[in-house]
Amino acid sequence: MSQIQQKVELIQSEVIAAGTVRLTLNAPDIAAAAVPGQFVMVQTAQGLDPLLRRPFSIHQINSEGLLQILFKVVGRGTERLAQCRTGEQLSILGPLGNGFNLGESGNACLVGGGMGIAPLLFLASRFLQQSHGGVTPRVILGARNREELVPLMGDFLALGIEVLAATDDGSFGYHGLVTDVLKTLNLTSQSSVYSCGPKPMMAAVHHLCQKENIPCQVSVETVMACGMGACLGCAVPLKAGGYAHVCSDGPVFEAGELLWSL
Amino acid sequence: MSQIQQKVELIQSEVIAAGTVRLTLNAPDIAAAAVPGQFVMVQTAQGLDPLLRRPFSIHQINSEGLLQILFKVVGRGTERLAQCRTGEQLSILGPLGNGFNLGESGNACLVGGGMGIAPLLFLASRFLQQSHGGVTPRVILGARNREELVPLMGDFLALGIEVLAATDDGSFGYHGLVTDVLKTLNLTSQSSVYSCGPKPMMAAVHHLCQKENIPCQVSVETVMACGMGACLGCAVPLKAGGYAHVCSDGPVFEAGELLWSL
Amino acid sequence: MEPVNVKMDELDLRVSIGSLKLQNPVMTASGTFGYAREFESYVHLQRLGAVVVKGISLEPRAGNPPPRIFETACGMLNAIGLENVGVDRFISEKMPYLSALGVPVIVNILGDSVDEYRQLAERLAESPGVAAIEVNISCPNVKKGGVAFGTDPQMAAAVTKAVKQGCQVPVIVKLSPNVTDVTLVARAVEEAGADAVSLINTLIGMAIDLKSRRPRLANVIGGLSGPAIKPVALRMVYQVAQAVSIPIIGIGGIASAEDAMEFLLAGACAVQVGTASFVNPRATEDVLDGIATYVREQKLESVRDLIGALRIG
Amino acid sequence: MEPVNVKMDELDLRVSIGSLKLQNPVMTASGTFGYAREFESYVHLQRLGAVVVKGISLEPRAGNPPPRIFETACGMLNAIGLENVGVDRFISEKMPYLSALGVPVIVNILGDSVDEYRQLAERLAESPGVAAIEVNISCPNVKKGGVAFGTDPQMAAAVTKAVKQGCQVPVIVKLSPNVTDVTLVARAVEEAGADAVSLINTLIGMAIDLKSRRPRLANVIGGLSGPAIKPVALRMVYQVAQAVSIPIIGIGGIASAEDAMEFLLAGACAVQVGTASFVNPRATEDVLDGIATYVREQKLESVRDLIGALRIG
Ligand SMILES: Cc1cc2nc3c(=O)[nH]c(=O)nc-3n(C[C@H](O)[C@H](O)[C@H](O)COP(=O)(O)OP(=O)(O)OC[C@H]3O[C@@H](n4cnc5c(N)ncnc54)[C@H](O)[C@@H]3O)c2cc1C
Ligand SMILES: Cc1cc2nc3c(=O)[nH]c(=O)nc-3n(C[C@H](O)[C@H](O)[C@H](O)COP(=O)(O)OP(=O)(O)OC[C@H]3O[C@@H](n4cnc5c(N)ncnc54)[C@H](O)[C@@H]3O)c2cc1C
Ligand SMILES: Cc1cc2nc3c(=O)[nH]c(=O)nc-3n(C[C@H](O)[C@H](O)[C@H](O)COP(=O)(O)O)c2cc1C
Ligand SMILES: Cc1cc2nc3c(=O)[nH]c(=O)nc-3n(C[C@H](O)[C@H](O)[C@H](O)COP(=O)(O)O)c2cc1C
Ligand code: FES
Ligand code: FES
Repeated sequence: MSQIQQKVELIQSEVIAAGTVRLTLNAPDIAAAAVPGQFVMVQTAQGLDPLLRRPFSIHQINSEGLLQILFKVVGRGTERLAQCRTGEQLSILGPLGNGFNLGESGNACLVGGGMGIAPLLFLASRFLQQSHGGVTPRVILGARNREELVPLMGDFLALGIEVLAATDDGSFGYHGLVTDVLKTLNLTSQSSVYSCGPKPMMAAVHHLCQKENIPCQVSVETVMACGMGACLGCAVPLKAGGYAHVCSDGPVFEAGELLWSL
Repeated sequence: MSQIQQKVELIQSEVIAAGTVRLTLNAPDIAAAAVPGQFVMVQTAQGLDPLLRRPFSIHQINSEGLLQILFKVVGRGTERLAQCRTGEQLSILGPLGNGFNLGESGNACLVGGGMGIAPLLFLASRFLQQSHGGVTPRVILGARNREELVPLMGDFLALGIEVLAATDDGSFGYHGLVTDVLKTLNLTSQSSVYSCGPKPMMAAVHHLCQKENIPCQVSVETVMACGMGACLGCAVPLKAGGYAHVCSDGPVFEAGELLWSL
Repeated sequence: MEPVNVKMDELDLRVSIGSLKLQNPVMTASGTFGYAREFESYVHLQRLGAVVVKGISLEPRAGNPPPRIFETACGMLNAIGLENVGVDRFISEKMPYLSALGVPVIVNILGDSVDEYRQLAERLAESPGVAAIEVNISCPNVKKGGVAFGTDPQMAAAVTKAVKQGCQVPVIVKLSPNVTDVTLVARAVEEAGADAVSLINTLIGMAIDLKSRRPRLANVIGGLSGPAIKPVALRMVYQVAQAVSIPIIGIGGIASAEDAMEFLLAGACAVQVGTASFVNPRATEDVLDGIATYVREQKLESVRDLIGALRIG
Repeated sequence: MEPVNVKMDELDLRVSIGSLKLQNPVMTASGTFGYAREFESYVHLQRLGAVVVKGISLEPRAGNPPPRIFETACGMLNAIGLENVGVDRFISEKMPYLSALGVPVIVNILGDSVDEYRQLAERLAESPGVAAIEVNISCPNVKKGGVAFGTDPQMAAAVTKAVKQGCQVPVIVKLSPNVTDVTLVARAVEEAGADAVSLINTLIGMAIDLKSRRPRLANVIGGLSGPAIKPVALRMVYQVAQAVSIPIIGIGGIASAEDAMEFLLAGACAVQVGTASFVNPRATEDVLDGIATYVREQKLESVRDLIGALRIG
């Protein structure tokens, strides 16, 4: 596993919805090595405060070596990143973590909620490009309302992927939860579900898949200091007891391995 | 004494020589209250590091409420300031300190070395504008070499003030110390000397003036935490014993009041 | 100065430190707010919960030679050496302005012997404007006295008793963080009659200039303050809150209302804002406005609902 | 990985920790560098002065429940709870890679009793790759043992003696900063036979989430590390350097060569880089390159010229 620490140039910064920002970085070495579900650690300050890097899923890469991250401004680090201007150099580490297992599945369903859609775009494009003939995954995206959801859908539509939408307030697509939409797809144990989003959403997806015996991979988040297995700070409890480390054992896990009650 | 804490807009940032930067800020309230020799405390980081504000002499103000500072990049704070871009908001406190006493003197001589020229431009323009008929002060500026000195002279020349130059390496003006030039002016106890620059230079100016019985005011620098008399961190030893505080008792002192041996 | 922009009429922000009633829990920290007047252009001083002034000794002190301060990562070192005008000039020159402010004035005192502390308390008790005395037993800068009083529970208790004997106003003992177990000193001064404890004073630290190979402070070592020390301060406040039943005043790295409220949750009844006032002279008032806004938005009955409201387990 | 870009052939950067000879004074700090392999993409591991691995106990430990870490001003809190694979798996799974690196491997150990420390030392003494043992008597996270050993000079001495009896390799005792007088513990372990001391471990701290009103760490309190604590660490190294004659390894907030050289000037023979490796995985090597550049530019005969070269007075 080869990881790289690099200063890379910010090529473009876009506010794609209120408080949601997409950065495009010129990072050919990291982009070349990355697989969907992996992440990068980004330094947000020039000084010592904020001290730690921030983890972000790789949202998309392209053949010119550009790498995108998509994030919500929630605190000091993301605020700083949102203010960065084109031409600035950002220090990033990556690619980190294990990534999704694309398996053999011809019947993949990607279920994202809120910023959880970030890693799913890269995953969807990989499915389309797979060597043994591309497959078009099904994509279910959920958010609180139309304003949040619609800007996140565009990239999937541009790939020619139909998006099944669900909003909490019914202002767009299905009025309700992504799991309600997921139920209607009649997936089987031959299908695979890939999910990323708020914990309650992923727990619901997991429970549904468990009941229906559908394989399900989830990408989980924790606080991180190092992102590379050194600090042991990113523990998540395992069903079998003990802990896994999100940065090195994950961030993608078979949903059944994790202890969801916590 | 009314001091103001304000976010002000950076109007212009100029690199006037290698590592020397001039910032123009839109700070009408502070500019209106300022007198030559006073300073401002500037916040250099958005986060908590570097924590403390940095003190800078008021270099020039104009009638439109613009305020300039002139500084050398010597560490993390000045580096940060040098990177600020037009349109950014900077938090500044000011005007702080006591300022020069312009007195009655029709025969003023300003002696600056290196960045010590920063407060002298504002002082020179005040002499020119004095209510009871402007007077043209004499100005002696010293630096290591031509590259350092020439860019600092322009503003004085633009005011119509002749500059007597001295460089350590003789690459421009007199080859030697500003005190050598000062000696040639035959100042008397009716004259006044105003000096700002490196400590050894100011000590030399002070000793010369003391010998010749010429009144001499100096502007001194120390590390500062608050700039407003609250921390007592900016102590300088007094000839009479005890300490003065540069930010509140100074930064301008009668040279004879200070203990120069330290 | 900015106009007051948070309406507080309807809010109950009052707290008590023993018999001392404060309109709100936000005070200044000794040595970081001068004698208050320095801040009159920046802060509506009459809005503060209390003003704690620079440490006062029996005789005037010139303080340490420079350099006295040095910036560190998210903090600063100081070795001011307790420069102050002495108790007589303090009472004659500084108290008139302070008592006219209309907020409680808390006088921080320091001595080289138990008897000096008693004398200071007696002198200050004669000055009607003094609302409380804060006893600095923890300053690390003066070789005689300072360190020992704050790190030895028995000595701390002896100073507390002497000050209590010397005056009728509430006595707050300010604890040093440079100890193995802060609760031992806290309990000792509680038993000795302290009306409250305040903590923390500065951690002892040091920095070196590589170029000159000399210490950054003429005094070699100094006190570390600022956001860097907040986690240590909060931990000690929490520990002391489990150990004593007198009121606690939280100090250390407080720069925002959120910081202050963490200390309240950990068990402090009030807070002091120190180093932050150097960076943002309006820090005390910003903290106050932030607490008021939180109390309103969360519809708390009073700010006292926050005190010790930390949930564990 | 970047190519090595500082030529060091002609430079003398060697230091000794008792009988342990190091090619240079830059080590990793326990618990911040995993088992070294985690950093092989970023650091030329064979260039390091020594590798200090995560604390090892007799039995594997699962560690504390999350959240285990929280960022603070210029620092971080951790309460990992000493998660580790246990000494047997450490020797069978981790030592082969480590001993192949060609740099001294220092194993950090922790136990719940004096006897556990002795057993650990005995087990590790059997493993040929172990160059030295660092005894963690200072970890604040585990309720049993950890705290008491590090804060009580007698207990610290007892652990030191037990470890010395258990093995022949140099024994480094790692000191806790959460004490009133760090020199007392340092002297006690020196007398008990320690070959060196390393300091500091983390300061005990805490943080609270205002929204949930809960501690930010599941363990409530945790260890504070990073640049925020550097002034405290440097002061303690300086104090211990005046008090003992065994070698000292400086730790705490080191993120640059300048930081490291401050510790050398204060009296440390070597340094450990901790939290900085999380932010900049190449931090250890950057510190090394910076020291080498300084030694060359200042034309020092060896890096040892810096050790204890602080000028005072
Ligand atoms: C592997 C991984 C991939 C991620 N990918 C993305 C992504 O693609 N897009 C995106 O927007 N975010 C992503 N995140 C979350 C992102 O890292 C955090 O939002 C970011 O670190 C917040 O930094 P901040 O300084 O702005 O907030 P802070 O000031 O650090 O925190 C602000 C608030 O957010 C909370 N918070 C911080 N981090 C997290 C977290 N990881 N989970 C839940 N709450 C948190 C804090 O407790 C605090 O209340 C990812 C996290 C991980 C671990
Ligand atoms: C009243 C006053 C007015 C000033 N006016 C000007 C001005 O007009 N133009 C200008 O360029 N500078 C001026 N200075 C100095 C200026 O404040 C410092 O250069 C600045 O604070 C350095 O900040 P930094 O973060 O870049 O350096 P730091 O990283 O803080 O320090 C870098 C190096 O410079 C040294 N240093 C820092 N501050 C000082 C100081 N005050 N004196 C000597 N050495 C110092 C440090 O010890 C360190 O070695 C003034 C200082 C004072 C007190
Ligand atoms: C420059 C300075 C001077 C101080 N002087 C005193 C003092 O005279 N008496 C005292 O009890 N504490 C003194 N302190 C300690 C503060 O009151 C406070 O306890 C400490 O700085 C921690 O709070 P902070 O992090 O908010 O600054 C001083 C602190 C600083 C920074
Ligand atoms: C996440 C983490 C885990 C740590 N684990 C250990 C440990 O197992 N044993 C130990 O002696 N010290 C441990 N430490 C303490 C460090 O080795 C070091 O003493 C401390 O972090 C101060 O150095 P720093 O500021 O450079 O990080 C740990 C520190 C951190 C941040
Ligand atoms: S974030 Fe450090 S081990 Fe996972
Ligand atoms: S800088 Fe604080 S008193 Fe002068």
